[in-house]
Amino acid sequence: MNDRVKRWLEDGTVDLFLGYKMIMGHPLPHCFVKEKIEEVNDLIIGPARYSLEKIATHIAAVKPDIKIGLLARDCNQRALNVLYIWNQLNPENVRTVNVNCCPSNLKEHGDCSYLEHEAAGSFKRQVGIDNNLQPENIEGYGQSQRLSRWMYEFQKCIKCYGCRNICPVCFCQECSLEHRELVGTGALPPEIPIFHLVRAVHMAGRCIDCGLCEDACPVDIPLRLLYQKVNEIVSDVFDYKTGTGDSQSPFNILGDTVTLEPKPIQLAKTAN
Amino acid sequence: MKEDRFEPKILAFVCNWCAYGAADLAGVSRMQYPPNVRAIRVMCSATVSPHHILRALQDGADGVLVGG
Amino acid sequence: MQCKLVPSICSYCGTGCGLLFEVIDGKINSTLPMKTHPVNEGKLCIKGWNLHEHINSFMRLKHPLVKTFGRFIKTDWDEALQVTADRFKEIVAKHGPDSVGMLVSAKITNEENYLAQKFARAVIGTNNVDHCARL
Amino acid sequence: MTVKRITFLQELLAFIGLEERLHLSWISSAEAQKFVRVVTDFTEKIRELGPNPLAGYNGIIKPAELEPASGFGKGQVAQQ
Amino acid sequence: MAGLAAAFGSGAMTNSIADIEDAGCIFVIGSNTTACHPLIARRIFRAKEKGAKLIVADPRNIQLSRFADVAVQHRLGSDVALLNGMMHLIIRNGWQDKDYIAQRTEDYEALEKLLQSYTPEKVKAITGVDPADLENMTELYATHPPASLLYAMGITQHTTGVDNVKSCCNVAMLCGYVGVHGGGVNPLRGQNNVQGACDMGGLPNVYTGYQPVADAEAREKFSTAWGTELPDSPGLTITDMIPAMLEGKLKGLYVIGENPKLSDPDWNHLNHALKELDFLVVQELFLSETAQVADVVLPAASVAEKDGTFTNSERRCMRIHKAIEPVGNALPDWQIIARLSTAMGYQMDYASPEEIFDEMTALTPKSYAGMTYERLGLDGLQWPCPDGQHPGTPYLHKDQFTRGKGKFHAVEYKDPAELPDKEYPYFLTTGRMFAHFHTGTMTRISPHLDVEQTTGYVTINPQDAGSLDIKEGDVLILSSRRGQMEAPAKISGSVEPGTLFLPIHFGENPTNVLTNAEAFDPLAKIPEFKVSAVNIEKLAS
Repeated sequence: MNDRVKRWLEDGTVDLFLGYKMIMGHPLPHCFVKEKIEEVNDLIIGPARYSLEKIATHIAAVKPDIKIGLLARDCNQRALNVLYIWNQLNPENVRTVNVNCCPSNLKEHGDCSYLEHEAAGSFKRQVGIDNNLQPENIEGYGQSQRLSRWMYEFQKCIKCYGCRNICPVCFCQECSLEHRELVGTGALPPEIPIFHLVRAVHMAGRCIDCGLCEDACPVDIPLRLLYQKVNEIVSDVFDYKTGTGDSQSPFNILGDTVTLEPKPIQLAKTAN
Repeated sequence: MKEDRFEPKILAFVCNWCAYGAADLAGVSRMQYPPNVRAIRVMCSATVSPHHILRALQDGADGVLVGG
Repeated sequence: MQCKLVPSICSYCGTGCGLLFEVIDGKINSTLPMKTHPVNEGKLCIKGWNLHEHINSFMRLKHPLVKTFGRFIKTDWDEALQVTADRFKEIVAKHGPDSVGMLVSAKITNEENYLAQKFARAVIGTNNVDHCARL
Repeated sequence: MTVKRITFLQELLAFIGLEERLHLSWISSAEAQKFVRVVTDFTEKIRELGPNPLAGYNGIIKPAELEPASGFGKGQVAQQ
Repeated sequence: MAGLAAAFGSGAMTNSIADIEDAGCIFVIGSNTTACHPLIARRIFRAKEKGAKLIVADPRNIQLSRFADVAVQHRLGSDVALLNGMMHLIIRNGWQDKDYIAQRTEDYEALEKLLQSYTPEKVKAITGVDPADLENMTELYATHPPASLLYAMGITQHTTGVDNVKSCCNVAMLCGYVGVHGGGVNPLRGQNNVQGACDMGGLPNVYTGYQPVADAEAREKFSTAWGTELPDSPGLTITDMIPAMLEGKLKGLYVIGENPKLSDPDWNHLNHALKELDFLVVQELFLSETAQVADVVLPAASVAEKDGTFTNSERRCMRIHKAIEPVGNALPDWQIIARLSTAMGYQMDYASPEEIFDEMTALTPKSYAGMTYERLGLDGLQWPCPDGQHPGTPYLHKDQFTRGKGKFHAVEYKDPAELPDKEYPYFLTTGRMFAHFHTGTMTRISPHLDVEQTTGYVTINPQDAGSLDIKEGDVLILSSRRGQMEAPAKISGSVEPGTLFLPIHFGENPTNVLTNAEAFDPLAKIPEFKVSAVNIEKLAS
């Protein structure tokens, strides 16, 4: 792997390579470049996972023609496919080094145990939702149980927007979650369940089941579970599997002809 | 507040060309239907975003009807 | 093109969450939580996630300002510091060191706090040093 | 498209425990009777389901009134 | 912090943040943790989900109250009475840890005697807390070891702030919860480096590591190290500086990274004081309200533009790294101070913050001595870390208290300085909301945060709103004995009838016009932000 990356950097296949490097005992994402080629010896796969593809979109937004290489687990690969479809990245400018990945419904086998959750505590099992459950388990609860369990989880929300911020396929310039007519502002917890449902609706046809949202949630809301269900419905109703093909999702939230206009998010951010 | 019978609040998104016409006709024909329904006329039922429906439920609508 | 991820600590509340600044071409583009940090374990709150926004703000002060006849005039460091030093010296000479007070800050680093109290005690000669722990 | 989108939302709402509160039907502008029937049936169905449990989440009902009661403290719904 | 130091000998969070997860019971008093310390609230939720009990005592109904096993809304400023009431019940039921009290603490008898009078009925009369709730919360706290007590500014920003803290220490020591994993008395610090600023001697009476300026030996050491004579009497606190300015005793003020115009109580009072100054220097990132009235404004570098260390609530000293060059001509604060000092004739030459850090650690033997930049790494170290091999200290007072024995303080309840009366019938309390920080100099210019709350507001109970015919968004005029201000109403059950809440972040609705500058804790000099009496009326439209 390290030799290949070195070769790519040297012969100009890629201008930079996003991977991980151990820095003071912490595996951190790192951008390898030709000028510091010796650093590539320290390239690791990294037990902690960051959204490298999101960093890549930020780089591409600043310099569209740059050739980017990155380490890609299966989830990264699916995210890349979605980003290609929505014109956030140009597939011709991206090279990947594929590495092992985590188990998911969209992939039968995998050996990255990164997203395996610790066992849920007794109180959470009693009134909330165990993060290790599958959508079928939730459907096993009665209707009012389901509502109160989800509401318990949503009530913990501290509105950090981490689920959105970390999401590799969240790139809209304007976010529905920040539309005050849609979701009320200024209160904790936020308006529930609409805050989470609006995001869930947006995840339809987008979510690539990487689980980073749940991982970034300070209060352990089982978001991945919610979006897995969304994926399941999208697959049943629209016959679309996100991140696997090269066509845009048939689901769009506004109407048949209106599509989201994806723009690099940081244009809005840096303009402030 | 004393309530003998629960009167649901229902929000209906009705298509200008279809269901709204029907509602109009029902009104003109003096047909009786429950007064619980508040209708919002939209140009096409496809313009009803899931967000609108979620917002209605969040704001306390007991049911949402989409009439295409 | 230069891209780096620089580990740092959130400068809002006293929790001290570890985070990474995503720097692209000398500009901080976003803030990411540090996944392996012992305090926050890869999570941040709304303020932490937007830490870079105040750093990038166009409202940041970029030049020393000296008020002359009621208006701020942009100036360079040498002049601003000379004015400050002269005025402090004058006050100390006239009213004694205890007529000067210093408010250090819970927002600056330990090193800077150390220097600031050293400045008050050793340079000015007063123990009138306090900060906003009470607020 | 409308059908699929509404189906999607119906299933999502069902997943978090808000079943049958969203209904879609096709009524042409001539079908006044169908409109009346749909509205009447839907009203009856909602009447059976009872009030929208979300209606109180901005400060009117206590979450403890939702089952399981043991899940919540005695505190009332609060806003920041 | 004075209260903690008096009881234990060390003014800091006794335990670590991660410790909270392993508590058997968590008692949160005077802290809206989900809004102000969200990542600590995470630990509370996790502990709760593992089966810990949660008690929340707050005059407001906060997000955490929803999850609490017992949530009480005691009257503003009645914390001492509530805690004394708890201790009364602990002793009555024999739940106290007798061995711990005998071996590790002193002055227990005086406390026990005082507590006899704090019967649940008396406590109800003062705090409004139902005796059954009091009984419940006491039982949960006393019988689910180890219990972790968390508090924040809701405890300290009172005239009785030190008493409140001492009471918190009393109740924790009574049950033997101090010096154990998962227990402790844990003040949550409001700003990222409050702990560091205190540790570094940013206080009028101490050098680094709390070495008293009045102590000849310590003064001698610093005097030698710094090569100059040092003053021996403690200086003025911020609350003393304001009257000193008015009296003309204080002529010059050097403010670094603070916005006292918005953060200090009684805005009008302070405004006058600042005008009396001959010379005001403000070193800031932005042209804050205070900087606008300064004579010289020095642009400082932000957190991403310099190297250095921060010390968080749990005493963890951590490195920050320079990510970008300072904007424009801004300089890191340490360079500004060093250059200013040199300009004043005292040579300060430092090549990097590391040199400063090393100078500081050499002078701070007990807590920071064992730290170097290399050892800190990215995880940091928790002081005390006295030597180069010491792994840091996750929780304090393990086998003995820093001061030797833990000291009980018999504390009588005292009313807040100002209670509502006919003229000003409402309680006013102040605090933070989740998306903003302090005076908003940093958060309000941040687009994603501003979107959450763009204006100030005042929270009012629906019952009060109803009786005054106030609707959501109506502008209210709030007045107190100090001044008056306007703010739009936000109607919410989060405050009790008769109580109003104002967030502190908004310069155009300067909360501190109303608060009481005369009333502060006699020892800690913390102003009473959390209680004042106000009147409201609706702005005629």
